[in-house]
Amino acid sequence: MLANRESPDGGPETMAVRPGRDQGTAEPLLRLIDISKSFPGVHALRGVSLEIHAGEVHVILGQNGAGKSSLIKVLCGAYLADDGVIEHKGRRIAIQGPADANGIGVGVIFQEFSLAPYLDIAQNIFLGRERAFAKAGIIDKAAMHAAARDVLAQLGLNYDTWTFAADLGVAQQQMVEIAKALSQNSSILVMDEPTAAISERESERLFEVIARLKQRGVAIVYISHRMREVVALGDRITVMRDGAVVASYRRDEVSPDEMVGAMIGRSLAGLKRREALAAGAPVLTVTNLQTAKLTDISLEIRAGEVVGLAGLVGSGRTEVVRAIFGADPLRTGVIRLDGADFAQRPDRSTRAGLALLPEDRKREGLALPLAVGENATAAALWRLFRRGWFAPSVAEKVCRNLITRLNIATPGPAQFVRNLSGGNQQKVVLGKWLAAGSRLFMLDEPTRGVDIGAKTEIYRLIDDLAKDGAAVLVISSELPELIHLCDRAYVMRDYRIVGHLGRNELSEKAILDLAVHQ
Amino acid sequence: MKTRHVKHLRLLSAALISCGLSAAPALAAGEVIAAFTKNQVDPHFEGVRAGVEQMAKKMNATIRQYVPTKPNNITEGMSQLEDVGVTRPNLVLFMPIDPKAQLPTIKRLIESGTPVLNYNDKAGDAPYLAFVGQDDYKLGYDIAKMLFDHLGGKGNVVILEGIKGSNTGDERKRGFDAALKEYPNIKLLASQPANFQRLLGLQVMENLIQQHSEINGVIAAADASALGAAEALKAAGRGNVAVVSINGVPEAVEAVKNGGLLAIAEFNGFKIGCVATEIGLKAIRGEAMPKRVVIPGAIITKANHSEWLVPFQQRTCPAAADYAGH
Amino acid sequence: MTDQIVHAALTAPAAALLRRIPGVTFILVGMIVVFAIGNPRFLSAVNFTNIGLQSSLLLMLALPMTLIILTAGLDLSVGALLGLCGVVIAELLVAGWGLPASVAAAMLVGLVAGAVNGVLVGYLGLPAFVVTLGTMGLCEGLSLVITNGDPIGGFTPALENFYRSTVFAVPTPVLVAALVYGLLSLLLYRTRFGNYVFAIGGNKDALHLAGINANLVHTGVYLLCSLTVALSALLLLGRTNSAHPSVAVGMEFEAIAAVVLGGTSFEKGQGWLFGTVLGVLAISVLRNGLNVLSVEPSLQVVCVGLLLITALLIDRNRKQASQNGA
Amino acid sequence: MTTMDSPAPVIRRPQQLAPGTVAVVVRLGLIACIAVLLSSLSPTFATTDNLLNILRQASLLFLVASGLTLVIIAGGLDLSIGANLTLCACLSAAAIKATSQPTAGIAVALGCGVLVGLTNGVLINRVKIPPFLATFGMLWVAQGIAYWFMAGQVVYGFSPAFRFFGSGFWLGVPVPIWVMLVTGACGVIFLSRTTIGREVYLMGANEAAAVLSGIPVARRRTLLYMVSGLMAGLAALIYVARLNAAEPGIGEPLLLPAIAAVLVGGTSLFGGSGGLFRTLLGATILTLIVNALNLLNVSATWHPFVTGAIVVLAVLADAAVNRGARR
Repeated sequence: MLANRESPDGGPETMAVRPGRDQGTAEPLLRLIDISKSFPGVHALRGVSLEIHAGEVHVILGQNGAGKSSLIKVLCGAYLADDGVIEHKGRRIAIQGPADANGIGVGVIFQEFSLAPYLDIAQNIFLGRERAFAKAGIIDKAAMHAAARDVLAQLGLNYDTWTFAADLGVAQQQMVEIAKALSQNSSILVMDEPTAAISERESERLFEVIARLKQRGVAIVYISHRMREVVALGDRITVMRDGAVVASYRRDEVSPDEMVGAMIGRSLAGLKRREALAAGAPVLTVTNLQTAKLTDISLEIRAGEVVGLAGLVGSGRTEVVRAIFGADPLRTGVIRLDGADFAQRPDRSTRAGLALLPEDRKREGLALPLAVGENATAAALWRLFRRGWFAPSVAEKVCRNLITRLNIATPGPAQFVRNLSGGNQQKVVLGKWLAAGSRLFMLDEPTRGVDIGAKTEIYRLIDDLAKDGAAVLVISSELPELIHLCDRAYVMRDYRIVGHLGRNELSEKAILDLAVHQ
Repeated sequence: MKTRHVKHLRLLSAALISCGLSAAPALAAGEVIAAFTKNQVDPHFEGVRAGVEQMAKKMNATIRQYVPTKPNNITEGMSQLEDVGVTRPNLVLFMPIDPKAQLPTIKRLIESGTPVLNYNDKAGDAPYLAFVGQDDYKLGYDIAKMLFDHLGGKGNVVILEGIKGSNTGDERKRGFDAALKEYPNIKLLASQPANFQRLLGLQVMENLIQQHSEINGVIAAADASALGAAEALKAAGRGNVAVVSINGVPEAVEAVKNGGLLAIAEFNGFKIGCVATEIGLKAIRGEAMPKRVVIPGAIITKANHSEWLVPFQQRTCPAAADYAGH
Repeated sequence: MTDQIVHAALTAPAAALLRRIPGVTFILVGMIVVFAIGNPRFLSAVNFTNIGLQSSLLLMLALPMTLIILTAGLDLSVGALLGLCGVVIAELLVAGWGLPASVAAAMLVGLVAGAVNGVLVGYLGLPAFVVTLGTMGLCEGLSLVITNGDPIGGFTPALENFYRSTVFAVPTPVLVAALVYGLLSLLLYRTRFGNYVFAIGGNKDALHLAGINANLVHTGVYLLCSLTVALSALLLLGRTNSAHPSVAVGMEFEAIAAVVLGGTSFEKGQGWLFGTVLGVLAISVLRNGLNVLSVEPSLQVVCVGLLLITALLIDRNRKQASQNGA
Repeated sequence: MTTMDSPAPVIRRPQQLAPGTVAVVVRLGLIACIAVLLSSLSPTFATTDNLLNILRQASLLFLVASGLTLVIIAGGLDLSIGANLTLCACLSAAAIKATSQPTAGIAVALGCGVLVGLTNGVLINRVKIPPFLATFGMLWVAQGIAYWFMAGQVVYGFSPAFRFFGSGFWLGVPVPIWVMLVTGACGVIFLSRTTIGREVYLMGANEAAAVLSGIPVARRRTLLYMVSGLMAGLAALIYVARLNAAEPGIGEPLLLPAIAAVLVGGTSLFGGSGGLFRTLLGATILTLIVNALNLLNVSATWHPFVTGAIVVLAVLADAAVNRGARR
């Protein structure tokens, strides 16, 4: 085992765990018993048991890295559980691949989209189920598009079904994804944070649909960490933490505070809101920045500050940091570092002291085929070897220091980075920028896909950075995380900054009110 | 956005038009001749083109050259024949890259009323105006015999063949083999394809040198392979091995002069080009012309080499009458 | 994409329609105008026949290649495989097997080659470039070994007669290519398989999650390509009237170039089957037009390169323009 | 989507060899096997002359493949090397003839190679044409210019001083082999001991991550295509000096063998792994096989088939090794 974290002390024992509390009232549609799944360095699921009943919304609540996504992947056949039993209508079954999951009527709305960019909306909605429209192998396009329009109409949408998925915005893609799952007439519908990217109005539609589906007897597994939705939708709520179920309630017997308590758990309970530090001089000032997508972005970050950048998925948060870093071209606007202009090009930004931790670690953060050492020094080669001559011994020393400082669980710098757990991979990305000596850290979803242990360490690191006088900009979809970390936050909607919240104004409600179009 | 397109299109068409214009023939009086050669690599064909150009100029005709963009590419050669059918030249001078493949196309070209003269390589049976070329078999036979006599009728030799399946290559090989039969004491160590290429000639020879400790003579189907082989032999300290080849491009003749090659059987592209053009033009102008002209090939040695050292462009076309009746 | 264009034509403003059309269309139109001005015979029926014949074989390779490129792969072995299948058919015909049996044997060869490519790429996830480069070497080598480097001729004239026949003045090969286009576009745009081809290039995991055996479909695309190539060997034999081991080597690069010219991208499953027709036509029209205008041979070579670069340059600029305009 | 790339199970061998090391060892083993086999079958194989002959032929292939190796490690592809070599050879030979200064030829060859490489880089970076097509287009352009420039002629006959680079010996070893060793050593040092070299691997392994790590990927890429062109220019000089002639058909047949040498050496077309020493081994293996077939009197028609088989085997072997390493 690579993981060196101590397992969170006693969560399951101390919290009120009431599994199978309603046994006997109804036979569950699907029952998961003691499901476990591990990857190198991390136990993604530890003995998870869950009951899914027809006509109920079962909310699974948990922070990033709690194991929700892994659970879904086991359900839909993308992962094969190492251990445990799955019962469907009381009969023991095995889910060994997506086909098995489809066979028992599991439909999934993925958080990471499963659309093919150059198939149109109708083709995407019915991908894998074209047979229904085929006569002698030839697809009846008219029928397929009519059916697609019907499904979209259920969601109150009037999209042109001939549009390629590639030409849709994030919110539209999310809605198509929802339509795709709806069209499957699944008996069990899994929704992984379906509202992360869509507007209030679209969310309302979705909730109406969910209510209708419930009446039809569909079982819904709804994953979220937005308390409002949980309270509004959930018939049954299961809280997960660190790969295990820590609590299970019926809606009427629990308060939101109790759920948050269970979700955060003891290990984080001691971690109160980050203390504010005295902010120093402005490090980054952005004035009227405009790119192909963004309009009129102005913001300022001072030394010693942790500033949040909130908004729905697809609201332009990532684009802002990419533009500041110089990864996307600017149209107009001024970006100053310590009051001075600098060239908007990633290599210049790096040398000027900017750091960008990208949202998608595997695609943009790490060179997965390479070793920890090669990745950890990737952004610092210019700084460590100013004459251009590379010395393996120096690089290794730097890397070993980082491994110690960040507590990265790896046998050594030579280990391939793809063999590390998500949390340790993320620490390597952070380490890359520590080695580069950066002063302005832009962290895009720093705790996505990271387990609780690593998450606390990342929080502590962010705090340390601020204490050392660095400026930090944090993007996160997890509102409690933003509130915990940030001194203040900018909120984005439709590629603009729509508001600024000071330390005392920061709350989930305040952020959502700004982020979601009313 | 629109203006940008227009600009691009305008640039492009300007470029294409200027390409077209620069290549279009000056509107001289006289016939238009389409002359085919096999590639832009081998100087032999440059000799052919030079001969054709010179004679055409002399006889007041215009030449259009057709060469496949990829050396010896059969399908491209066929396309060019088809396309020439569209431009309807007064005369086509044609050498096949592959006779079997191209024969049907050439037949249809002739049927459509375009006179075609076959030169350089035989192109199968079709109603050509005439054939102008050399006897590859005899060239192969003569040069092999010359080498064997030089070796005193005994010794070890290797053959560097041409491109398999090409008329030229196969005929020459047949000539080598025929000569070989007449000399029982000449031992053939190896016969490998060098595809008329220099680098392949060099590398095949390098490997053969390792394999065989005693090589007395090398027969190459073309100058380029012979020159490559001679380089290999020289580098291995076996400069005394006698190398002979067929063609007689100036570079190879210079090597004969310097002793790098022993002798070359003359396969004279320049003469072929001249004579083919003259006969073709005269034939379409209504003169009676021989149907078959085989230009004899001399054996180029140190003793008589100077005639072939002259660059193609500075040579003077012989009169077709000199060869008629051969 | 055809659907999208038809749909856009019915519903969207003209600008949106224009944006969907690949840049090569403009070049194609531009070239036709320039060539027609340069030589009015360019627009003659004979020349259209030529362009049709010269395009048909390349089209037969480029059409299935489009499907492969849509899956974010490529197949370098098609040229060599085409040659090999031609050799197999010819060899067996000469051996007296009869046409159906010979073609069946060639199909079997295609099946094996496609299966090797497909399994290594689809199931093992090896890079298509490397895998198909290997099978290319194997196919080319095998045809050399079978023929010993010599072309094979003298088989049934039926193939040539078929190739040269016409239906209502349209050459049969053109109709064959059109038929293949029709079948493939039916397959690509109206069947499940077609949807999965786009999905593999765009998001193979999504296809897998939809419960489809994505690897099998992926393999199927390579099989389909190799089988089409095996059938195309009949056209090749009809055209060249003989089988050469390496006659079609290098055609794979032109096929790939044609596909990309037509607006199909190596990424994300973005592409358009009809674009490939345009790409093939652009290459054929360029080569034909340069011949008809008798452009200097060496300039022809440069023009092919410039066509590629210019077309992609235009696409790039339009893409940028539309992004900036958005 | 990242849902499917499930991390591998928790098995780790304590003293695991890096896949790169395994690849090199396997190839050295293969060379040793062929060598042992051949020396028992053919008395001429193990002679110094024959071994130097093999290495000299391999050195020419290596030079063409070396620049390509760098480009491939960085995740690119250069199909223009063959035509570039042709163009460099023709221009430099003409320059030497015109000035009777070998230095002029060297300058022209290297300059021309770099210029073609620079054009490739610009087409790929600025115009965003995929490397496959940009370099394929340049192949035609360079080849066309060479045809036009040479007009069917051959430039031949160079001074012994210049020819020394191609056919001379130093300390009993042919000069091309020295050139191979020196450029190989420089390349290995470049890749492993310079920051740019390390960046090449990073950008090959994940270009997006390299950009976001502040590596000037576009400039590095242009540099690599220029180096690839430079190597084509250098190879052109050696070829001209070796053949004592320059003709416009010289480079085109070298492209596929060069790619094969890179792949047989074990540099992955996925980018991010590989090295020049491996390409050296790959070139040696390919040359050795042809030499072996000759010594065993196997007909030359088998050469392409055997070469193709070697490429497929090498790819399969590397896939197996990498799979093993991932578990």
